[in-house]
Parts: sequence; C-alpha cells; structure tokens
Amino acid sequence: MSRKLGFGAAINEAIQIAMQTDPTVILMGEDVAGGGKREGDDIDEMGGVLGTTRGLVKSFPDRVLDTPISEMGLMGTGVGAAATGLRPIVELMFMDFLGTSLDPLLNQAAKLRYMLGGKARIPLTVRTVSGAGMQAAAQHSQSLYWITAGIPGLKTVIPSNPADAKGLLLAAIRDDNPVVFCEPKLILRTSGEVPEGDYEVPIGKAQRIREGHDVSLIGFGGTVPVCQKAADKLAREDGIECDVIDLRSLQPLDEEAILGSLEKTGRLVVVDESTPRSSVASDVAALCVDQGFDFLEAPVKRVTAPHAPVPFSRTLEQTYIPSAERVIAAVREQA
Amino acid sequence: MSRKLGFGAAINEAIQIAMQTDPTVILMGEDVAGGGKREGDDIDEMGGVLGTTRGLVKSFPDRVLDTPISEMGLMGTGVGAAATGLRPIVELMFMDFLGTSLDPLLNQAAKLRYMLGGKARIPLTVRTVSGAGMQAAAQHSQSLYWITAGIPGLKTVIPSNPADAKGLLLAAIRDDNPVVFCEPKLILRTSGEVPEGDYEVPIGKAQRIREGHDVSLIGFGGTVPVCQKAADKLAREDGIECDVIDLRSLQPLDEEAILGSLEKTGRLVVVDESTPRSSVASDVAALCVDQGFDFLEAPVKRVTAPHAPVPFSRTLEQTYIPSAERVIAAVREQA
Amino acid sequence: MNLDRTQLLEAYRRMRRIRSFEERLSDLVTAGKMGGFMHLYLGEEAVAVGVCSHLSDQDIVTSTHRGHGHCIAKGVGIAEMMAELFGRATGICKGKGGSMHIADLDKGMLGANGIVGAGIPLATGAGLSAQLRGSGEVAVAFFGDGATNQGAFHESLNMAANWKLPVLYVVENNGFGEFTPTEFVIPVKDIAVRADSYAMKSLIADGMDFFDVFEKTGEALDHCRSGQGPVLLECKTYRFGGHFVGDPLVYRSKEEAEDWIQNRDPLDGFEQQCVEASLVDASDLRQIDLEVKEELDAAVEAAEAAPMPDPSELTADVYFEEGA
Amino acid sequence: MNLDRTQLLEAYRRMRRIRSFEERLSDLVTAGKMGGFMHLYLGEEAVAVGVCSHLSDQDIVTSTHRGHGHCIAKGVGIAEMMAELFGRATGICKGKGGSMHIADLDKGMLGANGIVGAGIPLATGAGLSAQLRGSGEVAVAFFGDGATNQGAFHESLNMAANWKLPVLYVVENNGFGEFTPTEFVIPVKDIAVRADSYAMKSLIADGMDFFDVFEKTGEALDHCRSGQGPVLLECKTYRFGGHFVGDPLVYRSKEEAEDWIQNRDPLDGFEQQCVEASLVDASDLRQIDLEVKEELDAAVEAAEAAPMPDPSELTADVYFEEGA
Ligand SMILES: Cc1ncc(C[n+]2csc(CCOP(=O)(O)OP(=O)(O)O)c2C)c(N)n1
Ligand SMILES: Cc1ncc(C[n+]2csc(CCOP(=O)(O)OP(=O)(O)O)c2C)c(N)n1
Ligand SMILES: [Mg+2]
Ligand SMILES: [Mg+2]
Repeated sequence: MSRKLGFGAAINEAIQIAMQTDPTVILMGEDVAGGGKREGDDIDEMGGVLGTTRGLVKSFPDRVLDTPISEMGLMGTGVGAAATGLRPIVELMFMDFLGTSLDPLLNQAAKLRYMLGGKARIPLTVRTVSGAGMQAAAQHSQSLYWITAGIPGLKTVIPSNPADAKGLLLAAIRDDNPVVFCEPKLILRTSGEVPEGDYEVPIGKAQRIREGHDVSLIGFGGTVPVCQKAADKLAREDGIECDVIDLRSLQPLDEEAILGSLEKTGRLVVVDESTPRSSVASDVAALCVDQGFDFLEAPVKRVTAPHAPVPFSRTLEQTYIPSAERVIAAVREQA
Repeated sequence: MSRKLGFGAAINEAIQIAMQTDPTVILMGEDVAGGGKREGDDIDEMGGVLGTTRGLVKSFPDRVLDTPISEMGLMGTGVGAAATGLRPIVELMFMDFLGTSLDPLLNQAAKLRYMLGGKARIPLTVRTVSGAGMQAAAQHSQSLYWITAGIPGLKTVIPSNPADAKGLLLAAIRDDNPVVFCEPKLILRTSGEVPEGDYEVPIGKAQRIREGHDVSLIGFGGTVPVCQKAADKLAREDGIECDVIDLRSLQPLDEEAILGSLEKTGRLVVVDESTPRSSVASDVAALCVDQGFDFLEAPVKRVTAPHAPVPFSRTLEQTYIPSAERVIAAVREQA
Repeated sequence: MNLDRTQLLEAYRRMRRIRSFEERLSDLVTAGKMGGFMHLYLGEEAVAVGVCSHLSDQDIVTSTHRGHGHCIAKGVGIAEMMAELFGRATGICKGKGGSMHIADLDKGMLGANGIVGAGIPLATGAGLSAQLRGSGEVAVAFFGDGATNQGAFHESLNMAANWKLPVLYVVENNGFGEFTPTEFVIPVKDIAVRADSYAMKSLIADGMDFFDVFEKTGEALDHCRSGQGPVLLECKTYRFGGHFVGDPLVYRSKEEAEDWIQNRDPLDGFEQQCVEASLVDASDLRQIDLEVKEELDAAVEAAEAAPMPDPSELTADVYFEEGA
Repeated sequence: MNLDRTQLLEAYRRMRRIRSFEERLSDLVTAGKMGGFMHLYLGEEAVAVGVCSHLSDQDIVTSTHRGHGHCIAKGVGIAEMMAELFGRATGICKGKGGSMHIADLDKGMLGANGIVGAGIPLATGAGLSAQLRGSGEVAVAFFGDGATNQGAFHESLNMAANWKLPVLYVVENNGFGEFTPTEFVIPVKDIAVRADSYAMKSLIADGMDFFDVFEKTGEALDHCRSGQGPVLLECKTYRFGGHFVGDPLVYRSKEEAEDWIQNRDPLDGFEQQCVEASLVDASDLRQIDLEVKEELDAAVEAAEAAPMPDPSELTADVYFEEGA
C-alpha cells in the first residue's frame, strides 16, 4: 500500500517508525520541537524551522530534544550518546552549519571506531537540509555533501524522492555507522508515492530510474529530476536514450552501477548540485577514466554549480543551479 | 645568492620579510610566540610547537600574538582583522583543526567578498601543518587541503621544497584573497637551496621539475619527492621517462600545465597524500577525461591514501602514505 | 544624556526608518514580491539606534540574520538596501547578498550574517585591528540571546578580554531563539553575568528604551575607548513579529506579545519621553514619518524598476583580482 | 573520608602505576624506541585517581591528549596500553590509536583525544545517554585549563546545565596550555567561576592532594547522581615535565618547577598523610612500588615481543560491517 506524501512528511514518518521500534532512538536539534514543550493553552509546537519534525515531540516527549544554538556541542553530544547506548538523530538545520559542527563529525564520529581498534560503534544519523533553490543565499544554500562523503568513517546519502527519503532514513538510523542524510531544498516541496509501514532502502545501492543505451546520466538528490527532464527532452528531440542513474548514496558509491551503465553507453554525464572542486562529480569522472577507461567513447562531462558562492538574486540563483538545458548541452557536446 | 635552509627556516624568513615590508602584517596563533612574552631571565620562547616561528616575537613584539586555544574565535578574529585593515597570518597548528575552525573560512572569509558584491577584501593567510609521517595518528595527520581547495573564494597552496615555501608564503601573505598555506609533515624536516631576499612564487602556476615524454606524474607537497623517486627508478629500470609536475597551487589549479603534459605523454598518474574521495586527485583525473580526452592513451591512475583514518602504528602509517613503489606500479599498469 | 534636538530627531528618523522599511518588507514578502529568508527587527529599533548613535562610519559593526535595523541605524541607504532585497543589480551588494548578508563597508557595516554567532569573532578582529593600528575606532558586535550559546561567543569574549580590545558586545535578548524561549536554553536570568567568566565589564539596558540604551552604550564605549577593554551590554527587548516573515507564531502566547506591542513600543516610548520633556514637538515627528514614507515609496519604486544582475555576475567577485 | 585500607592501597597503586608507566615512556621515547606525540601526566596523578576512585566500569570518562593517567586510573591494563604505544597488534586499540587516542570502552574509558576540548561534548552525550536510559551512571570529562577556552566547553556546560545531566567536568588547571601560562589566556583567577555562566555548581580542589580531590569529587557526584545536574570541579595542579616528551622547557622557570616537584609531589603527599594517620605502612607502599615495577617490566617485554599489525588492518574498522 502506498499513498502520496510530501518529502517532509515521509521523513517525519520514518522518524516516527524508528522511534516506535527502538526506544534508544532520540531526535535532537535546534527547534526540532520548537516551543513544543512550553505550557499554555494557546501554545503549539513548530516542529523544526521547516516543520518537518512536527508532531514528534507529542508522541515522544522525552526523546525529542530542543538544543541551544550550539552546533559543536550538540553534534559532539550526539556522538557521545551514540557511543554509549543511544541511537541519536541529530538535526543540523542547514548543511552550511558544518562550519560550526565539523570536528565532532570529522575527528570524532568518523574516527572513533578506527582509533579504538574496532571497539566502538557510532550509530549516529545527521539529518540536514542542503542545496540552493529558496533564495536563502550564500550561507544557507550549500551542497556540502562532498565534505562528508570525503571523510572516511562517515556515510552520506541523499534521496531524490519521498519514498526513498523514508527508506533511506530508516536505513541510516539503523546503521551502526555515522550517516549523513541530506534533504535537498530543490525537492523538499515535492511529493510522491510512499509505501506504508516499515521498510529500508539499502545504503550504497544506486537505482536505475530510466533505461537507455546512448548515454548515462548520473544524478542524485535534487539533480535527479533535472536528469529526468533532460532525458525526456533528449529522447523527444534528439532520439537519444539516456540511462538515468540515481546514486542515492554518495559514500559508499555504487561503482558497479556507474561502470555498468558506462559499459552499456560509452558516454557519461554526471550532474551534481555542488561546486565543482573536490566533488562527487569529480570522483565519478575519475572512476570512469580509471576503471571504465575501456568503455569510454567521449569525454565525461560534469554539470555542476560554478566555483562560486550561491548568489541571492533569483535570476542568478537559477543560473547557478544545474539545469536540464545544461545537461542537454553536455550530452549534445559528447555526441 | 642562495644558501641551504630548512623548510621551517624558509617559512620563518618569509614571515620576517613580510612583517618588515608591511606594518599591517601580523602573526597570530596558539604558541606562535610560546612563552616569548614572559618576563624572567631564565625564560625563553618556543616559537610554535615545531619551532617554526621562533625569533619573530623578539623582532615584532606587538605583532606576534599568542592566542587562547580557541580556533573558531581566532580564525574569525583573523577574518575580521583582514576585512578592516590588517593582513593577518593565522597559524592553525595542525590542519586537522579545521574541525574547530571551519566556519570563519567556509562561511566568512571565502564568501564575504562575493556576498558584499565585491566591496570586501580579505587578505588572510592561514598557515597550517598537514599530512602524515610523524606517527601523530588520526587527528594530527590529515591532508585536508581537499576541503579548502573545494571552497570557492579560498586559494590553497602547498610547497614541496624550502625555496618554494618561502616564495609561495610571501605571495600568499600579499594576496588580497584568503589563502591556505600547507606545510606537509613529510618534508618539514628537509632542507634545500633558498634564495636570499624578497621574492614571490606566483600562486596558480605549476612547475615542471623533470621533463619526460612517456608518462606524466602529477604531485604536490610531500608527494613530489615520491614522484621524483619513482621517476628515477622508472628511468633506470624501465626506460620510462616521466614528466614530473609539481602543482604548487591546488586552487587555482594550473589546468594548462596538466593538460600540456598529458598532451605530450598520453598517460597520467596523480599522486595525492589525502584520502581518495572528493580529492584533488579526482579533480585532476576528471579534468583529463573532460578537457584532455583526446590525449588519453591509458587510464588515469590516482595514487592516494586509502579511504581510512591515519593509523598510529609506524608500519601501518608507512603503508598508508603513497610510496614510490605504488607510483611505479601504477605507471607499469598503464604501459 | 547629552543629545541635542537635531540628534534626537535623527535618532527618531532612524527608528522610524527601520519600522517603516520592515513593515513594507513584510507586505512585499507576503505578497510574493520578494524572496529569501527574511527576519525582521520590528520592536527592537531602540537597541540598534541607541547604540549606533554613538558611532562614526569608521567604527565597525557586525550584525546577524536580523540585520536591517543595524544597517539603517548605521546609516546605510534604504534605497540600495531595498534594491538588494529585490535582488537587483543596483542593490548594495549587487543583489548577491540578500537580507542575511546585507552590508556596507563604507558605512562600517561589515554585514548581516546567516551564521548565528559568526559576527562576534569578526567584530573582535575589527577591534584588534583598531587597537593595533591605533585608530581609536571601536567595533560593535550585535547578536541575539541564542547566539550567546555559541562557542564563538565564548572564545571571542575571552580573547577580547585578554587583549583589552575596544569591542562592545551587544546582546539583544528578545526572549527567543527562533521558537525556543530563552529560559529553556540559558539557565541564568541575566546573560550579562556571562561576562564574569572573562573578568569583563557588563551592563544591562532596557532595550525598549532608546535613552537607556544610549546612556549605557556611552558608559560602555568610554570604557572601551579608554583602553580598559571590552564590555558586554545586554539589552532586554522583544521582537514584535515572528522569527521570520511567515512565522505562524504558534509557540508564544498572544497576550504576552500584545503586552509588549501595546505598552512597550520603543517609538511610542521615545515620543512620549521627548514630548513630555519638551525636547521635540510631536509635529516634528509626524513630519519625519511622512518623509520616511516618501523615501520608502521612492526606494521601492526605484528597486522594482532596476535591472536584475547580469548573468556574468555569477562568477564575478569570488576572488579579488589585481587590476579588476 | 571513607576509604578503607584496601581502597587506599589501590589508589596508591594506581598513582604509582601512572608515575612508573610514564617515567618508562619518557625513557623509551628519548631512546627512540617509541614514536608519536607523547604528553605525560606526571605530577597530576592525584587528580585522575582521586576522581576515578569513585567510578565503576559503567561510568564513562573522556580524556585528553594527556590521557595515560586517566586510562590507568580508570583501570585499563598497562600491558595492553604499553603494546598500543609500541604500535603493536596486541595494543588496546590494535596499534591504530596511539597515545592520543588510547581508550578502552570496556572500562568506560571513551578515549584520549587529540583535539583539545573535544572530549567535553562526548562526555555530555554520555551523560545524556545515562539520563535517558535511567542507568544511574555518571560521565566525567577530564580536560585542561586551556580547553576551557574552547567553544565546545561553553556549549557543553550550558547544555548539561539546562538538562541537569549527570556529568562531572574536571578541569585540570596545571598552569599552562603548551608553553603559554594560563594567566595569559584566562583573565580570571579561578576557572571554576565559569560555571556561573550556566548556574552550575562548582568546586575547587587541590589537585596535588588525593584526599582533597577524592572528597570534592564525592560531593560533586552526590550532586550529579541526585538529579541536581552537572558540576565543574577545578583541580589546581602542575605538570612536572614538559608539554610533550622532548620539550626543552625554556618557557618556565626552573625554580617554579622545582618547588612543585620537591614540595608538592602527590605521591609523597599521599604517603605522608597515610603514614602519619597510620592508615597504611610505608612498607606496604614499597611493596606496591616493586609490584608495579615488575608489572611494567613484563609489559614492556611483552610489547616489544608482540607483532606489528598486519597490513590488512589499514582499512579494517573504518566502518562497522554487519557480521564482521
Ligand atoms: C550556526 C547557525 N545555527 C542555527 C541557525 C538557524 N537560526 C537562525 S536565527 C536562529 C535563532 C537566533 O536566535 P537569537 O540569537 O536569539 O537571535 P534572534 O533571532 O532572536 O534575533 C537560528 C537558530 C543559523 N542561522 N546559524
Ligand atoms: C583543537 C586543538 N587545538 C590545539 C591543539 C594543540 N594542543 C595540544 S595540547 C595543547 C594545550 C592544551 O592545554 P590544556 O588544555 O591546559 O591541557 P594540558 O596540556 O595543560 O594538560 C594544545 C594547544 C590541539 N591538539 N587541538
Ligand atoms: Mg533571540
Ligand atoms: Mg594546562
């Protein structure tokens, strides 16, 4: 059974299920309850700055914790709690706030198990909103998953639709490793079919969402709809059939899926919302020119944001975000 | 005129010259003076945890500032001072401490000029020690230049010898952009010829350090000697002549130098001390398979650290660091 | 209190400008004419204006996500600000910054900041710069109660205290950080006590009372300027609107808000005190209200007519380039 | 003070173990037999042992770069520790952690930490976990005076105070952070006053006196365990050696150091108090000294004979893998 749910509602449902099925799951972050614990007849909760976690504090009053604005402290607290018997979901309101919360991820969560010779387990999930698209400007619009995906010891996932959001989040919460879960602004307001009940989408597996033999389009998160749109148009206008792959997981990377598609098509375009340097897009291209060298019939193209901060002005922001037009141009360039 | 200097002494000399020639240059960081301002006949300064800045506080007592252990605060203070008339050199003792100092770099220094529509200038230099090789273990051995190189608005440079260290640091200090200057542990104890006086090595220009027509070896910082060693052995044992390029600057990247070399050789191996994901190595490979596609005669190989934290044990650490043997194996694989 | 009539009228003009500017923004965002995350300063006008009335263009201020008030109090032009918020090429930041990054270095305004607490070390650096250059300038960091829970607050105040930097730290305690009441996340009644951790001077002002803020700021700046080091000034205030434009305000009681809005409006309070003491006439203030309205109409009209930024701007200003 | 003879002897044994273990390390590093960045706890033994004498294996401690003392005080075996510092496969962390990451979760020791201040939020999380699980356990964060200038300190203490977490924050004020005297970077005399920013209970102990540390810890833990929230305990102490092994110690006066070493040695002080009060005989202590020496000789011998880690270990333990 499934029904249509918004992206946020799917996430909310996943947390609800995780907390019901495991008493050690807690949710903490800035305003995840949001007034929810205040007394007063005319007082209600906000459930997060985007309303995603609304209702959870009512179901689990002791396990939904509003924290002070202290990202370093709250992230480190999450890591400490994860190492000692809880399974915390930490909300980092916007991914840009990695700036104030990096150490507990980079030097603690990611390394504790290794440094302790395998004795520790850090079942921590970090939920965070990433990317541009809401005119939130330079400090609230970054796609910094390239940082978390680059850090050994962390996993990073990014769903492209509500059903995957629910299943990937459940998998992330139940994973015994620290997992960063990105919620891209570009698709935060979309909705889609979401299965009922408890299910997981495995971490590390990409999904083919359109079958084609001419060119591989590799997208993830908010760029998946962009790839789909480009594929539609290329099929219609150029008769080019795209093999569209949704990575879903940025670390581990499903190398098999990427190389398998490349083997079939010989041409590949990777579409990444982040800036180009040190990017997942570069990793995909580098994989192709190493393991997939013999399959390559054309240059691998990366369609990314420019090497620039995210601008505020709507017209500039729209130019900043990878578009179907740019994907189409890249494909045509290859042909 | 030149004479032999250690890597640290070359850096010290550059700072000395910069402070002499510009009264707005200041040096701040944890223990950069190190007891140097204490009274007492039997008291002397340490000049940094590795002694690199020894003597500077005596020459410039007001402009060499020991800070509390407060990386976020001191980095942000550096940014604020840079925006308002000073030209600070901030020492981040180890690059791993980006974990506690990222925001002022990521969200302030790198973006202020852009966000302010071009009005601000941030002439900030961040000196930091990077990489493995001293058994300093997981939290004091990371090569995190892939993070700073990936952030639009920052520049990142990494010298491979004392002469470049001096010239690149002078260029960094005088650059009106925030520049991250890495001092790799692998070569911190080496010495070499260093010109006297005031000179700059331009940021953004790679340098060919060995000419060859068979394969391009791209290295930087501590991997340059590794490339040289591999090139020597390949010439001797296999008759393979390597074109060895020292990138010197990781952002901007000298794409012309990389592609020029690839055009000549058709084969390329990039050697990067950092972990493989979101790496400079991936960027170089991605550049090759895009702009250099027509030149490629073999897979581009990346020789990097594994996707793992840096281990403590000496034997493991030595296996962790890219070796000439691994470079040679990569080249032979390509042939 | 040593403000002459001209200064009083200017202070009122700036408070009124903030009030009218932001009421207009609220309308524009609600009407869908303006985008982005928009946080309004309504109700807190006396803090920014009370503090900035002591400052020159050379003194640096750093601000927050709630930064329009600080800009206007510091003398930034509302026409360029309005153009910025419309994302136009004529904006004070060429349309690239927006509400959370609005700034004007020419006026010593180093920027609104989308990162809570991040302005605090920047101001500390500006204070260090002033001290080392011997310029006699001061730096002022504005930030909220919530920001005092950030590590950057602690680290900065400690550094400034050690070095006796000329920095005034102004905490605008408006009772909330987003939707969370301050007392849920700060276990002390007065944030000012946090200065004691750094042996730093602190003061508390009624943030709804321009005159109290002005007086306490004067005392604080005397301390800073005379080389005695930084001061933490807590201004008790209240935001009349939501955390952002569009906030349904479900998390606070309507009564509480009404009480502040009806009885503690800083513009009303200013008028009452001035008129009672015969310092200015009410008619002077009405005249200013009118002028501000006209100024604002013109600003909106000009902004709406202005061009959007050229696409080439996307990658301009990322780096400073020699000769560019 | 309610310690019986067995407990006293065990406390002494742990202090002596720390002392002898680290003196040995110093020799080994100086002789070039051991690598890495090594920070010794010599002189501060009474702090770790005074505090940990109150703890069980279930109570969590987090530590610092100067972590051997906390490990030994918490009951971690010195043979496995020694093997770790030699980088052997038999090390407590399989040779992957080394001095700055030495840890043993089975003993509730969550790890030394190379990042100054980073253990503080980890302990806060362990306290939150204890509270939510209703386990009755406490968490203890050990950290230096220098670490109290980190944002993580401020943020953690504030959080713990708001939530009344069962966490004891122990600041080991040894007068220096690396080479910088504490008074250059902390403008208050007693770090304990920083607790006031969070309305948190604080206590000060003589860190060279086991009995004072033990007593104050007892008071603090009663407070934590009874649900009244966290405590900041400042222990005034001194490190007898340099910041790291190899430190030339040019930045502090020899007299100052000699005074502490000659007159304030925590082991001497312990012995004196115990013998004077006839709680134990000096001969008991000499017997322990001997046993510790033997234990140590064996540990070094075993470690030197142990194999280095297999190269395959390089990429093992990066992730937890189902069934692995
Ligand atoms: C580092 C960081 N964390 C969280 C946020 C999200 N955020 C924006 S404003 C705000 C509340 C700030 O509260 P306060 O400092 O009291 O200022 P006020 O909004 O009340 O003026 C929060 C949590 C942010 N922008 N930056
Ligand atoms: C985040 C971070 N900054 C700086 C350092 C370098 N460092 C290691 S120990 C130390 C001094 C710590 O002083 P304190 O907290 O007083 O502890 P002590 O060494 O005196 O025990 C410093 C600055 C570090 N390891 N981590
Ligand atoms: Mg507030
Ligand atoms: Mg200390």
